Amino acid sequence: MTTTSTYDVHTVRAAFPILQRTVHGGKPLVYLDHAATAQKPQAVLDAIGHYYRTTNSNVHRGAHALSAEATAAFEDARAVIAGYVGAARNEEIVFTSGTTDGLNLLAATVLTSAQPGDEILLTEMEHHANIVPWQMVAQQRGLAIRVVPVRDDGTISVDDVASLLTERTKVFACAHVSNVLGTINPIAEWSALCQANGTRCIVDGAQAIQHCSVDVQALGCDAYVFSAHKLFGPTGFGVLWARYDFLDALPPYRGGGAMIDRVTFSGTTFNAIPMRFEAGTPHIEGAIGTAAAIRWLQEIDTTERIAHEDDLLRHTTAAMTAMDGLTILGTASHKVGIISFVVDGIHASDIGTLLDNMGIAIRAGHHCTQPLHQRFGIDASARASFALTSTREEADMFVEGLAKAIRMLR
Amino acid sequence: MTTTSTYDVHTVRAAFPILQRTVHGGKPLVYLDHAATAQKPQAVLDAIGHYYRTTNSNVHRGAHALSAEATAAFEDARAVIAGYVGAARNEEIVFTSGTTDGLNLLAATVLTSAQPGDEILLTEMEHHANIVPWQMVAQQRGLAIRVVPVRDDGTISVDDVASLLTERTKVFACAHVSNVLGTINPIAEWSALCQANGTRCIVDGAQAIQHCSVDVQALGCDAYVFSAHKLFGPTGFGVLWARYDFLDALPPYRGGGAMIDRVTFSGTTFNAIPMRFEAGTPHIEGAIGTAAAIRWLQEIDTTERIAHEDDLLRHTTAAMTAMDGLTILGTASHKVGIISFVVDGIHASDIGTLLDNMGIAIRAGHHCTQPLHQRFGIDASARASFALTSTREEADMFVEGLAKAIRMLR
Amino acid sequence: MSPSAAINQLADDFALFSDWEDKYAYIIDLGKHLRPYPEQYRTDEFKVRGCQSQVWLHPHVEGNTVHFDADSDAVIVRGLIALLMRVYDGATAKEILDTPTDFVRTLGLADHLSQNRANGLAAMLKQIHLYALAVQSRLESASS
Amino acid sequence: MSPSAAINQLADDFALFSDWEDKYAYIIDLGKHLRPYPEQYRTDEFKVRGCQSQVWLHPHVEGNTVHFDADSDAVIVRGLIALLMRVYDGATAKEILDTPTDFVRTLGLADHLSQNRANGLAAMLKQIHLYALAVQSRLESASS
Ligand SMILES: Cc1ncc(COP(=O)(O)O)c(C=O)c1O
Ligand SMILES: Cc1ncc(COP(=O)(O)O)c(C=O)c1O
Repeated sequence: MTTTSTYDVHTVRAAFPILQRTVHGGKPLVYLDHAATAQKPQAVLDAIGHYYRTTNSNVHRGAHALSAEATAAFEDARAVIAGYVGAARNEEIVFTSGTTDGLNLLAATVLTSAQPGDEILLTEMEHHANIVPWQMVAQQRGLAIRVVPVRDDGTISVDDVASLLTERTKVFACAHVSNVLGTINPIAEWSALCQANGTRCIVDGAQAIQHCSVDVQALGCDAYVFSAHKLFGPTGFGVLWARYDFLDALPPYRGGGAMIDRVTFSGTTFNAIPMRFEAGTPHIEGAIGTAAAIRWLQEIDTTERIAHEDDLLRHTTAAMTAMDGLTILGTASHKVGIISFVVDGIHASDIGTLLDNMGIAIRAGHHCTQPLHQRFGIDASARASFALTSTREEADMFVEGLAKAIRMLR
Repeated sequence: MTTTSTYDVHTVRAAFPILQRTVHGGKPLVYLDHAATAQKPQAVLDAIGHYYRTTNSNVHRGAHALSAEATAAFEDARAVIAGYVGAARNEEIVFTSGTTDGLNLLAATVLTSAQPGDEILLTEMEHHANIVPWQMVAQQRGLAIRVVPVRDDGTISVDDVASLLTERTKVFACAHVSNVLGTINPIAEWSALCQANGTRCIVDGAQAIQHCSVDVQALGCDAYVFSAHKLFGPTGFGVLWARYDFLDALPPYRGGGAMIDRVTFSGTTFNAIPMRFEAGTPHIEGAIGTAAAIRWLQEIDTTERIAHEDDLLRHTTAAMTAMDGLTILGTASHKVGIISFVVDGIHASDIGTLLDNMGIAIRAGHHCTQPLHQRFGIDASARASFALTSTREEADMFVEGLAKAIRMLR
Repeated sequence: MSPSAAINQLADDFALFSDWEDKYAYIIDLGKHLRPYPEQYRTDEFKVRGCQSQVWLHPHVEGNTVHFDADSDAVIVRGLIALLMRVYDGATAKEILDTPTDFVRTLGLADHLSQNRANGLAAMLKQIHLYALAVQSRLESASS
Repeated sequence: MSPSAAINQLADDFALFSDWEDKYAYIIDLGKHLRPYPEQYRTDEFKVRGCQSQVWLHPHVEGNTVHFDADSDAVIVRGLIALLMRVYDGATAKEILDTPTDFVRTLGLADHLSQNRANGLAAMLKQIHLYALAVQSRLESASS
């Protein structure tokens, strides 16, 4: 492992209690489903426990010490998250319940002045979370959905993006990283095209946030959303970053406490951002746990961990490419450690079941990307996904297990 | 404490690590802000830690052991919650991110076939979370909002409800328990009126869930929502119960993964309930933590804990009633351990600040009920709220501290 | 063979396997030899919800017994379907209703079948029971 | 008195209090004697966001110094306002901008003032600074 000589994966791995467990009667767990959800380092569990044991209180409300401490920790989390993605101001960070929630918020608020016939541009590789909310608003307002095609290698031609951006395109909503193909899309290029065209560029960062170093200024997009559970943080929490002026001009989404300025039965005025979009008691633990996850991650050298994951990707891809009748979906040169594949005459679910019995957790199905699967003429695929905790040994166990499963199924 | 002779509050209290802490340089914490958020027993912290250390995985998706275990625990939580509120079927339980989210979901989906001029009935004691979402939909669809007045004692006349229900009233949205007045509303009576009138009765159970024994069948309403964080569970999680046929007929709310049946760019079909309303990766930890909170609560005799809280309420109310220039808001005979009050010539926030310095955490402000405060001609009130962990000693410390604060401020 | 006799025989068969590989090799083999599914029933109407892979189930009555055609695009699921068919195919509605559905677990299959797969099975079992229930109540209303 | 001299004097005053009660009694007393707020400025325009209680702030320039009227409906907040006024009222824009806003913390007030209260103060401090900034930049553009 010469490429990752100073990266000590076993130390990083030791931070995750769940990775020590066994399944199916004593087999060590080989967790290769990190694209579905990331595991949590002890630092995150400690932060959650500490919050509830010492600080728990409603935020922005009480006049007492506990509430002040909780509010400080909560707003400190916002600052940590803002810093992590390169937000210009803390107010640009809206807390949501996840990527899905963030995309729904944007779909419901960004197009309120769109006219029938206006267009929303998506890509063929989008997750259902970045399709269905736009379909719902398109249906309500008579908007059209256009789709940028995916090429055989799992990439998208920038010319296709350019030619599908019309003067009616109000929004281009696209994944930073595909959860099936692993492709890292050139968001900076796409954002520039959008900006020149007067189109809002909204990025689904659900997969990118775990693997890439995300800087919203360099990406140049208008909004970026992700889920904490894929960033080693707690479930039920997510982040929406949007450029200040853009966010500030959006109407409210959910109504309730904290998002208001003044409520009367004859009319209500709304609070400033980000509070305007955070109705009700927020997921305080979620914010604090996510900040802990980021702090933990920041202890690790970014370049080295990305190189480590890249090594796993290339090593495993090479071994799989040699396997008979196996096709990898997504062979972009610029991709993260996600390998989706199909095997001639064998159903992905059968592969998943047999690997599971060997202790190896992968995923089988459509991965919430039915249109992408249709584009490749398939119903389902199998997917192995690595994280910074994955090892070469795990990669090899997966490859051997896969070969064995294929033998059993042929 | 003859009325609560077999209820051992000190044992119950010992389950809460945070209640052992001190504030402001060594003063024992007297937490009387349970209406804002409840504290968490060790059993809930253990369940959260256990989930992340042993089971964490995305649910309903993977083909592997971990995902199967997580899904089983997640759906077991649904069954526990369904049982706790008396749901007829597990599918009637939709997981949300909180009361606010649940009310927004209902406001956005229940009135999709309402006609301009149709009416939404609210009460004057509603929390902003049960006002603003209805105002937003009313504005979109040209509906009218009617309001049932609150009487001086903090109760509502059933005749007023009856006379405000017209043939155009599509929804009556009301609190089970007021977060300011403490009043327990006669939901069963109101539901019967609604049913006779063809009006949907939607109940905000945010405050009731911590104090009352909730049985949705006995209440007879159509929907009931609450937040886990007020039921000793984690933040960022909530529950929406709705009668099967009613829920099943509602259109989807948020779009994304899991809530779909089949997605194509030309159109999408939706999943069955409850999944139709649970787009995206859910707050798995939230569900499991909430089930742990309910299991913990079920170990305690309901009648005894309610009697204990009632004793605290009566004891404290009696002492406060004797205080000069102090007015309690909400003197219903049927109320929970929430005491809001104003003191002549003294601002609630000053009382809160001084009590805080004595280690006593209460809340001051409008408690997200500006219309109710307007009705009483005030901007703000102070509020002390008890839980099953509160003690007579704490009640007495509060009363003495309050007397001292008033002395300092006069 | 009655459902309970079939279950006993399955239990005997399964007792012979000492490891998961043999057991799965057997299930896969069963899957490969499942009776072909009539193509005219490969429609949405006969699709069973709740499975990762696709599953079709077409129930019908012949005389006083209930019969099932079933299929899946995943071979392990087909093997499991074959096991279910041994128990249910050709039984009377009453026999089906009298058979406790937890035999999947007691056979020791649940150890090796993930919950998800089991859920797919559970959905199929539910359909089989619902169908038997419908047949039985029709019989009863006809005879009363 | 310059802002820094005022802060030093406040620090000396506060050093005398051995417990929170004395400190608060003093703040409450200051609050009771705050200069009356001109009623014509008790409008939404002059309301400061971010406070639990209501707070009004009316800044204006007289000659080359900046002056503030301020009020709250809560007496402790009025006391804190009175403290701020000692530091800022009548200072030049430049003096205001040169005064580090963390003196509230270094005075030892933050120990006893909850963060929420401090947030209210912080919002007021921010307004004061914004106003001083506006005044200062007008001065500079006029002189350039
Ligand atoms: C009566 C009532 N309704 C609704 C809410 C809103 O609950 P949440 O903030 O958890 O969404 C609250 C709590 O603040 C409440 O007391
Ligand atoms: C690319 C992509 N977008 C969106 C989502 C949805 O994220 P969540 O389920 O956390 O809302 C996911 C994860 O499943 C994803 O991989």
